[in-house]
Amino acid sequence: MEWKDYLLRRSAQLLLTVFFALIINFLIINLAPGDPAALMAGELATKEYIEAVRERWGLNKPIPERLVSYLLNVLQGNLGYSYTYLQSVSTLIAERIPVTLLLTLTSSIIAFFVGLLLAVKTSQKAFSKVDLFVSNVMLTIYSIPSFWLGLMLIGIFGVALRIFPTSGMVNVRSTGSGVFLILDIAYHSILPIVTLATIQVPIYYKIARNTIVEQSSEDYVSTFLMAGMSTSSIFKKYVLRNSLLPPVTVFALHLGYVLSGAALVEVVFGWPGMGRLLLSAVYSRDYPLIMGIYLVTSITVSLANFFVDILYTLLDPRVRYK
Amino acid sequence: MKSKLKSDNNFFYKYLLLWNRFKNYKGGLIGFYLFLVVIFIALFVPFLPLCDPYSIKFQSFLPPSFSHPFGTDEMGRDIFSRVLWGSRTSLSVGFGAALVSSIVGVLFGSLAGYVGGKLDELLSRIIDIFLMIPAFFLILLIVAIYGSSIYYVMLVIGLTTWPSTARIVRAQILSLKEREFIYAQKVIGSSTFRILFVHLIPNSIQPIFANSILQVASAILLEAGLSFLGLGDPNVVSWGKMIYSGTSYIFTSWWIAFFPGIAIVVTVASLNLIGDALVTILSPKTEERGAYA
Amino acid sequence: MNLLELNEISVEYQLGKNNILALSNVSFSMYPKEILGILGESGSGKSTLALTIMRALPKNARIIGGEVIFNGKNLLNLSEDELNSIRWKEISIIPQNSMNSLSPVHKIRDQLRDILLLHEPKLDEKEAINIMEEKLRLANISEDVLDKFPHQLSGGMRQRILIAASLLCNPEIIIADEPTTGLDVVTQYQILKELKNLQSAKGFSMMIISHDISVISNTSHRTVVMYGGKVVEIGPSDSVVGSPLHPYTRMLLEVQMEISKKTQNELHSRTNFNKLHKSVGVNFAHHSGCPFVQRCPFATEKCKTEAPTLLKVNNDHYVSCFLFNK
Amino acid sequence: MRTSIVGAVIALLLTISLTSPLVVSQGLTPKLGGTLVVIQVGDPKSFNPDAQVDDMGFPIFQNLFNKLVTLDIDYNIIPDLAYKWDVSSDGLTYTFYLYKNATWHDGVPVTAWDVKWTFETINKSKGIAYSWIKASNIKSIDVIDNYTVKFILKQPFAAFLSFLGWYGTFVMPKHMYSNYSDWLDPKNPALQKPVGSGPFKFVEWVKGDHVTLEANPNYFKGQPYLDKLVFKIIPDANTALSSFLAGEGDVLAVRPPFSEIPKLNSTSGVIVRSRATPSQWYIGFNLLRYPFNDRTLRLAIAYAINRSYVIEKAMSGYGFPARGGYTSAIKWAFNSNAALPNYNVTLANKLLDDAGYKLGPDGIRQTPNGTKLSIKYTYFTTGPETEAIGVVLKEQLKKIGIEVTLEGLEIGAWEQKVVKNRDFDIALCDGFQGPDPDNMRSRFALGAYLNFANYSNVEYYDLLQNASVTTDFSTRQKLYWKAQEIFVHDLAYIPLVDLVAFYIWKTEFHGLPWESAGKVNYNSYALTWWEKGKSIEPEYIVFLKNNALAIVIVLVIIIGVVVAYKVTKKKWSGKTTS
Repeated sequence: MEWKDYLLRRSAQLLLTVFFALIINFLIINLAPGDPAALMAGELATKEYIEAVRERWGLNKPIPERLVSYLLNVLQGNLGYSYTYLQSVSTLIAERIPVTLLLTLTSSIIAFFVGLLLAVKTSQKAFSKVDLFVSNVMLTIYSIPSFWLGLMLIGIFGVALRIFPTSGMVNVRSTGSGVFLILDIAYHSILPIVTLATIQVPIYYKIARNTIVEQSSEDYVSTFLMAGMSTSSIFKKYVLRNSLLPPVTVFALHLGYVLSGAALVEVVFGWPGMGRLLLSAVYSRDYPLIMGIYLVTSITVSLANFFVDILYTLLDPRVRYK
Repeated sequence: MKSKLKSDNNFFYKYLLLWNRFKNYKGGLIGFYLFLVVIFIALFVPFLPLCDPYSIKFQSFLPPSFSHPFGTDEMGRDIFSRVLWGSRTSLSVGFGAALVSSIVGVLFGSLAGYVGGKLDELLSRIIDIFLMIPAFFLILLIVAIYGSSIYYVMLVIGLTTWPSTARIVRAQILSLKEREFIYAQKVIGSSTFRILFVHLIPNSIQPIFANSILQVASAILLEAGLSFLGLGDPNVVSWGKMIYSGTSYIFTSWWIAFFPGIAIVVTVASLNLIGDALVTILSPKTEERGAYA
Repeated sequence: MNLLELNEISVEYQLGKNNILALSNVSFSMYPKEILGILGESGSGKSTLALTIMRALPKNARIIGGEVIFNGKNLLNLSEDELNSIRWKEISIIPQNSMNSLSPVHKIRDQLRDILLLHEPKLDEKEAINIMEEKLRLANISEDVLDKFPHQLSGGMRQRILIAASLLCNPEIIIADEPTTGLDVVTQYQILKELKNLQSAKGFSMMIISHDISVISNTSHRTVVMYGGKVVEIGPSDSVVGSPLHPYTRMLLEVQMEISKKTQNELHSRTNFNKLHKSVGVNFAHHSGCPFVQRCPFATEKCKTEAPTLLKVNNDHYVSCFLFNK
Repeated sequence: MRTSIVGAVIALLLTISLTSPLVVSQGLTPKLGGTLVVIQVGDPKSFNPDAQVDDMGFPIFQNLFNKLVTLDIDYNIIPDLAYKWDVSSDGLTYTFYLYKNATWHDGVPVTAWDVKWTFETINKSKGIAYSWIKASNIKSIDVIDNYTVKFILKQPFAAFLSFLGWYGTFVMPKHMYSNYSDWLDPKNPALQKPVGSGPFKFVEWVKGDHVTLEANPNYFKGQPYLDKLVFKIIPDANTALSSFLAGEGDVLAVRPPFSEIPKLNSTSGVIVRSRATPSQWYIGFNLLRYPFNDRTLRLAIAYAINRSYVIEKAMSGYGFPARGGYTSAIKWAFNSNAALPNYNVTLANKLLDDAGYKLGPDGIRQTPNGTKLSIKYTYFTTGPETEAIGVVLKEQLKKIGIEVTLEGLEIGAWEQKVVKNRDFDIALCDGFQGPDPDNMRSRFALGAYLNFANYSNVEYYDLLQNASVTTDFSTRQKLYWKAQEIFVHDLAYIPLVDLVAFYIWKTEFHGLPWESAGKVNYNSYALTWWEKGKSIEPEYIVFLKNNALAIVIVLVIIIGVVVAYKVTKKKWSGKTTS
């Protein structure tokens, strides 16, 4: 019963969050200076012509009316039509999602395991020189702007060494199919994934290392030690298992940013993902598209939070439903 | 160790203690010294014998040399001088944003924590909502369409990153307000305002301190990201913007994008090293362990 | 005959650049089938003592001298493997009870079985469970807890599980480190009583470590009083509590009486608790002189420069104080 | 030194233009097959070519669709769907005769009815060309027969044909659209999978990545040589460049950073050509605001701007200093006598001193009204040059005591602030000023939406208005020339730079649109072919052709040997016999 209540309350909270995020975004966008109609009309347009464009897209109506009709449409699952692509916003977004996920998911998973592995290696000698060195190196990596790192990788591997392609997702000249297409995409995605993964490794490393170090001095470790268990068995059987939750949580929370987190790297690598779609939508004042992307990203972030909370209550029974 | 005998409530003494413990963290110390260098540059750059960072009088695309240690950019500006001047922009955006974020965060957090009840519920919900809005996209949108002066950038970053501060402060206030000295203040009839601003907030500052330093670091990165998308303030020298314009010339003139990037890494890393050391020191776990031994 | 003998044990901690002496030349013995109480406030080194015997000191601690003789062997010289065969099988510990004395994400069953199988690898699943259930019954707790996680249990139940765990391999010595801390008075009383009964039934030796003089006086046959990492008084419990010799032991008893005069409410009030602890701060920094010199009402110049040694005052009652050094 | 750099760049531009690939391709015959990959900046918006401004879709539409007439690389009007046309002497009636074998990609013939529908819909649904072809000026569109169509105008409109050949005037398939009331109805499949009449057919559009077209074997002007035409989308100039260099593209239609051009030019297998385009960067003053309504101030600013220096610093030297009141790229309309003030700081300072703009203690002038002469330069952030121009202006105007701060805005916000609210001091703008000087009227004249300076000289307006209805060429030219004199006198706008367009492609391709003046529109790859393709003629003929000289030499040698043999044999036999 308690569980059901909790789930209900948490879901209501989720909806409320998304709803407010939506309204905030709508207002920010629609109250902004600038007229999408004038942009759509082009430079040599007459005033009469601009007015016609405005009317076509319903931009001549007052903002509250637009807000209400937008909300009603969203409730029916209709995100509207993009001004610039003349296509339904949901189709446009749906097309970009897998493209972005390829980068973000892969890199997050790689970063998670690399970070965890490094943490396991160094935390067993916590506070040793190696551990401190790795920790500080990680902090430094954490300080690198992703776009700059990408740019430098392009400079080294794309331009100087010519090992990797510098942009795009496929080689258009010989667009293969089947396995070749997959290989081609994989090849093009290596540099952006490396960039994204590098930036994220420190996040997982840090949380995993700190947790392991913290767990290694927990009371149960000395209990088992005094019970005659070897340090390595304690580490494998107990410390590691106890240390998994925080990194997994961080990973899950990061999943909330799978759609929006790679925008800068997408720009650097010419990757046709969500980030670039948003940028082009902002620059062409494609209001429905901007709104749609915001809605989808807000939902993913909220959902990730939601699932983390739910998972927590399932995985770690210490957590009570609050 | 003798410190215990002295007053625990002496504000400055607390920070001296903090420093004494901080000194033992090598990474933090390195970060601190690096940061002193950056601050020094930012403060005294007008008095250094440098070229005018805005002057376009030199030849464009000069590679690094003795007279231009970092070369010149596409318009013939001295990059060395621009990198040094850029520290001012980055630091002011970083600290400005962190300040805004701290002020808003402390206000919201302490109100929620102290008043409690319905107000706490409401404010916590607002904090949650703000935490779940993808900040970078929001900042990007606002700066793109509303304008990109650095004050604006500061304000927008600050106003979108305050919830994490608010959370920490709220938790801090919640635990502090049950303490005897606050109870004593209530008994002697101090006003809520006084209790909040004279007693509670100053005593919950330390944990925010570490968080704020990390926020400065992330604000600097955010500003660089915005400038990299061409959304920086054109009237100041900004590292992100330099990388943005250097992107166009990465094939022939790598130095244009390279040096400002290094500057960002150094500055942000120094802050992260300090912040990380502080977080370690200030976390209750560490304190416990220290007492145990 | 001594079952366990501690000779001149010294342990220091490294804290930053400072070395802090936690145990300084601690010597005493434990007889078979007795309950030995170790009394001391926090920071007196009593927990360090337990960890030293088990050789489970934290990484920043170092044993700088002394020996722990058990069955003619110095535990401090044993290899890790040899030691592991003695741990739990011969000497087990009821660790200081806390939320995390057991792993929070594993079931009680798994944790107990892991410990048991370490020492009895030949047991099959059923035998193991039988043993576990038997020990749980001994500790007066139902077998249902086997399928629970530690956090699902109350403090008293967890304590009982730890007791059951310590009994798993029928050791000769059980060290109980603050077995009743954090429990309510009723549970405290029950658990102490059960421990006492178990001891007399099973005939093992037990070392009870506590800061609470009443816990020690109610259970132990003999009492060791520690202060500042040194043994200041040893003797039969009746004698130590009835006619304390060392100024510190006397002070402890006075505080105890003062507290008992106060109301229950105040006893539980954090303030008072904190105040007590604050006023009994310990200075580790000294290396010469009596550790108690700063708070001793009878301190002389001599106490500051010279360290007193344990001196027999009467039958089995020893004290380390110049007052008795006549 | 500055002049020498500009000189060097101009020299380079000339050599680039002179080393024409025609020299290379001479003597070669077109071959069939191959894929041409054009790297361009962005996605098309949709595939309705007439509904919306769509600069990214336009080069694709130019290959998918046809107009009645079109413009070649020199902005000359050439036939497209209409093989000929008549204009009545009063300039009111235009009759177009269509190719009879033109079909849509689905096989339906292209007829006069399609033309009538297209232009009526442009009028009704406010297509993008509505403004410039003056759709409301069209009195009627009469279908004479399936292949003849007549446009009757209300008033003469001299630039009508030019604008018909330009933008937003593609003839669209009526049968694909007539079932939908709205030609932008998202349900219409033609918006995503267009049916055109042009040399290439649509294959696929992967948004953000590429658009693929294939050869239309039934093209009414003959099948194109290429098999496939791909428009690869790379928004970032550097990545575009590196992809091009890495062989991922054949035509680089994303302008690379200026600094890369010399390098590209010396890359083997790559050709760089440049030409002046009818586009300009210009600044406009807010004439509604003091002190910018003072012509002396504007004149002083015009004198203070060194346009060559702007080009050198902000555009790495690529561009031509603007010279007068209109782009010099439309040669017949450009009046070289209506010159802009030449860089002269001393004169600028003197003008300001005389007009009462006193230098303040901080080195910044004050207006006669006593306000500080600190002005804002408002630009849109579409590329790095817009800001760079501001940086140069800031430095140059500092020399005459004017302080400039930069205000960069996203283009929508710029439009709102500058064009709509007139809330600016000076603003930068650019734009295409062709294909006909009538463009000036929609850009700078009284009542034009884009006339953000609020330039309202009635004489200028009248001259342009007259010119637009004048059919006589030389009268028209004189009117435009006069208008330019007024324009450079008033200086509501100061043109800064005539833009240079770069054509960058792989040497292995020939017959590109800019090499095919007079034959195809300036984006059409209908005549483009690939060196490594299959020959049109049988292999052996090609072999013979390519090796003619060798064959002749071999033959000559063989004949020589035979003759020599015969001769010597004779001699020998003669000897033996003798």
